[in-house]
Amino acid sequence: MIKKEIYLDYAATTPVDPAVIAVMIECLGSSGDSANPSSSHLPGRRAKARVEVARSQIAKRIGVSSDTVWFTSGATESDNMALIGAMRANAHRGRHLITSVLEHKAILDTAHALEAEGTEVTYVNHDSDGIVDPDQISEAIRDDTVLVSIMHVNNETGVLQDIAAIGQRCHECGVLFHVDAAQSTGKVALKLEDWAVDLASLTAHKTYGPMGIGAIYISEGVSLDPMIHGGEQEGGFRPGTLATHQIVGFGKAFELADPDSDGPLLAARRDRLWTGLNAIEGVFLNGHPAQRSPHVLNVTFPGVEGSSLQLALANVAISAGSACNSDIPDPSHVLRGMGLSDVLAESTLRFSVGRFTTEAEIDYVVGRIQDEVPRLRALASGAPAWTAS
Amino acid sequence: MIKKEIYLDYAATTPVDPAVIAVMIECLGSSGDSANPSSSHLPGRRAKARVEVARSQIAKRIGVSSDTVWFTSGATESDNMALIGAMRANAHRGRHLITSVLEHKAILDTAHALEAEGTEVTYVNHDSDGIVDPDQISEAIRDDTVLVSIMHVNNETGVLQDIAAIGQRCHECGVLFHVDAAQSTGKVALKLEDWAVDLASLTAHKTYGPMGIGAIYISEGVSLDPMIHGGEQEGGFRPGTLATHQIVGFGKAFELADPDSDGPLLAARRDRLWTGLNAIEGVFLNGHPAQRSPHVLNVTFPGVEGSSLQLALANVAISAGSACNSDIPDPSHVLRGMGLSDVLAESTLRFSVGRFTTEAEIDYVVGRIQDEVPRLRALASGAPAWTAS
Amino acid sequence: MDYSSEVEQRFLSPSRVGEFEKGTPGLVSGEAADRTLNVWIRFQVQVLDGAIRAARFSVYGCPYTVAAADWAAEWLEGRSSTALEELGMLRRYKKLGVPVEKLGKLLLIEDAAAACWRELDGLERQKRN
Amino acid sequence: MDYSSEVEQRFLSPSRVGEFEKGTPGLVSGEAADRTLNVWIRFQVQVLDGAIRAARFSVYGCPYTVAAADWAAEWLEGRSSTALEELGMLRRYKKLGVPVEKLGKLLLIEDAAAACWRELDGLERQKRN
Ligand SMILES: Cc1ncc(COP(=O)(O)O)c(C=O)c1O
Ligand SMILES: Cc1ncc(COP(=O)(O)O)c(C=O)c1O
Repeated sequence: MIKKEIYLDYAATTPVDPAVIAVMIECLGSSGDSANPSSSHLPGRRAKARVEVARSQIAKRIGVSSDTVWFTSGATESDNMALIGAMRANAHRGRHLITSVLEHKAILDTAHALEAEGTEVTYVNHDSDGIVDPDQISEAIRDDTVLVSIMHVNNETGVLQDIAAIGQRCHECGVLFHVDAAQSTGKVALKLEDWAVDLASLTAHKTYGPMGIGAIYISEGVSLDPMIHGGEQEGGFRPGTLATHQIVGFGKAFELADPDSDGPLLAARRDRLWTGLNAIEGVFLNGHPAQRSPHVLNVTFPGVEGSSLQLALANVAISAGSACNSDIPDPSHVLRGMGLSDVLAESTLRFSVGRFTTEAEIDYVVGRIQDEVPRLRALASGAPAWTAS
Repeated sequence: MIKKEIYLDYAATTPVDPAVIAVMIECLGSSGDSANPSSSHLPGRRAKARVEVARSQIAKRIGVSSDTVWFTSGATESDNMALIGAMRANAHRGRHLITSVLEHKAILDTAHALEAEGTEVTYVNHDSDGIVDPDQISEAIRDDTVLVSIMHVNNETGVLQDIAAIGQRCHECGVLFHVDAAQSTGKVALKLEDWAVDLASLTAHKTYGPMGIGAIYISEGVSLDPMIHGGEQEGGFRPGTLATHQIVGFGKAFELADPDSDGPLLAARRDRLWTGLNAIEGVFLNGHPAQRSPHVLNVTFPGVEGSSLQLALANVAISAGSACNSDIPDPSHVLRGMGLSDVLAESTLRFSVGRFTTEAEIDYVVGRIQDEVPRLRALASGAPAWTAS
Repeated sequence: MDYSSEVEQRFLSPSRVGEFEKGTPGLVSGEAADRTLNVWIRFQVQVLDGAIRAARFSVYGCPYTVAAADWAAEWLEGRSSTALEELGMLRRYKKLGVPVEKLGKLLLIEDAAAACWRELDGLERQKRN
Repeated sequence: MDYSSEVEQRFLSPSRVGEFEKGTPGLVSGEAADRTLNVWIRFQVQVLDGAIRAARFSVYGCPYTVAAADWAAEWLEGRSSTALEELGMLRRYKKLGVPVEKLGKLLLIEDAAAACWRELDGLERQKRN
């Protein structure tokens, strides 16, 4: 039944770029740079040298200096480190944390865990386009505020926050600023130092690097308690044997991930997709129409049950809500936060395009959806109005 | 000057087995199983299925059921999770932790961090062979003891603890028992369920799997607070996108890692090495002569400065002390705990053999050391006695 | 979600979707809905001489609901109209590979069939009077 | 450790290791040790007519110490014996690629040379008296 498979879930994870796979393989086998980068012998030093090249590739891509980038297992860990580590290390300054309701679960669940330990958390809202107003952050900042954590690109809608403006507000108030940039790299430019960002979370696997490796940017002078103990790796911030092949792949992926070249291509694919979907009666786009990353398109198909549309498009890998939440039946907190009803939130799909997405794939998917949406709507003909509003 | 490179540092990390590299590559590129295993679409489910195969391969190798194995970024993280997570979740039972002075830094540093938070820690000693007496554990257990953490195979000496006996003691007293098994897999048999182990730390990269992936075994019914928050992956114990290629490689590596076949080969290489080194005047072996893993040989060369011997053997990758500590000039806490002076601890090298070690390599290294030790001793002729005692 | 191939097939090409032509003799219909579960279902059945000759449905819901409704409609055909009163398909749905946590939604199918039965019952009372 | 190639070469084949034959004229020697630093060093130099004709050393220590001792011995040869008094090599060791944190150990080399100087000085006083 399934003729071909099309992957439009690049925001969940990307396949690893062939050039990245190549450097990873160089670090795996007996004849490769597979030693422990902490070892002082020759192969260890070779591995270490490759790790340091990767560190500077990553630093360069995000606009910071190499000695502020530390490897972790991914953005989830980095998010946890940033929030827990900064709140603990700066407890003398206060116990107030500011974040937004549209953050990733790695932030929200961590904030909840901190609340259980006595941290007070303010969750700022956003407008119906999914934008957090920097002024709202200023208003939420108190004398005992330690940290503000706002994501750059939203993983469900692709909406882009004005990090530079928020950074300036935090900087003026002497409050630390953390940015979850998991979705940004390779799609939009990052200039973390210029933007007065103190802490940032990165991950390789959303940018054609391997899964299971990420980094935390810790600006010079920022105090952070480590979460994991044991050994002196990564300046003591993050002990554990450095995963050479993962780090080297991460570095290569970030070297390749140039938003200036990838961005326009992604935007072209995404726009073609939206033009096609927009031709379907009643369909609408979620999130700000312009202030957005080029790779995500979040679309509601009123009158069509989301999981049914997903199965109807079984050979097209797309996501209902965010990938990380796909196992969870609750409608997306982000979409509800933007004013969608539960029913409409469930009638919503996230499409995300990538470096390997072709025009032919887009056209095929558009055609399929143009067929399936009317079929499913017909299946429900006569249904009450609440199923589509 | 360097004719060939010989790797005798398998206890620091192993190269990845070619069969493991092959399955990893299957999960990386566009045409591979590279989707997010949490995604509900077809490629996501395929990735998930591979993850579950890996989980059962690992469970089988350590003698537990699949639903007790959860993926982490490595043994360091697992060690931290076990200690911090079990102490926090069981605070109502007490705040006393028992471990030994010869544990890996991932345990010792975590224990220190817990002490700073109010946990009381008893560090049991071992005899001069590096063995922890199970009776000592029994004696150290108090009413408020929550957890005992003892490593299986010591990473510096290869000495093996009697986990079954310690497990029985803990079980009798109703105390949780954690085992750091990072060095054991593939070298000695593990029967964690039979041994009444409640928690165990595993890592792939010491057993021909990739760096940066590990697991924690959490026996059914054991309470553990997660350390990292966000998302429902891994039963909520360990959120974050699952690294398919890493996990699949880990599983394959553990499937291949049969101590019944690898063990005798390792022991043969190690014994050949020891026979050769033992012919050198004054040399001695550290750790119990028989109760040991077949892959590690810890040897003191009195009268030879360790870093000089290392440089003299620059084309042989060996470790002074433990790999993770190689950047740190302090002499090993494990060797000093076994009664060695600082000077002798510094005159000590750890050799570790692996699946790819050949007899020819052993013979070459023995020859080199038989040449270099006398040369370095001659260099120091006339030196005071303390340089060799 | 990992749907069984039967669920997938019935969902992708359900055989009894829609309504009968107006004026078809013996038609009764019934519907049920649950906003919290996001399910709406409507059955239309043709009952002649106390037997269900044909059944049609419309549905808004997840693939399990669509597939189960299709199965129920098929199952109803040829049976006595009393089958509507208590469809009792829940145990059968499991055979279809429907996970337990989804069964709640499928109760709506029973409810819709029961609504048909009530309409039928009402019509018959009218006739008798 | 990432040793410079000069340190590596001098360590692997030091040119002035050992002692002179007994009875060689003009020999003085001096040693220095520090247990906490794990270093022992002994110099033996041949001084004739106030000039250092040749220098030899023995050493227990890390590769930097070995290489630096070899370099110092070479440097001493041909110089006036006063060079022993204040070898002043520390700045030069940096050129050898010795990291700063290792320089402490290398002071022992200066000490051993100074001990040679003291012995020489003692001998000369004896001669004068
Ligand atoms: C915005 C955002 N933050 C954090 C994460 C978690 O990243 P990782 O999978 O590297 O743990 C993701 C994706 O899963 C994300 O989209
Ligand atoms: C006994 C032991 N425990 C823990 C670790 C840490 O493992 P990982 O490198 O997977 O974090 C190691 C090795 O580094 C080890 O030998």
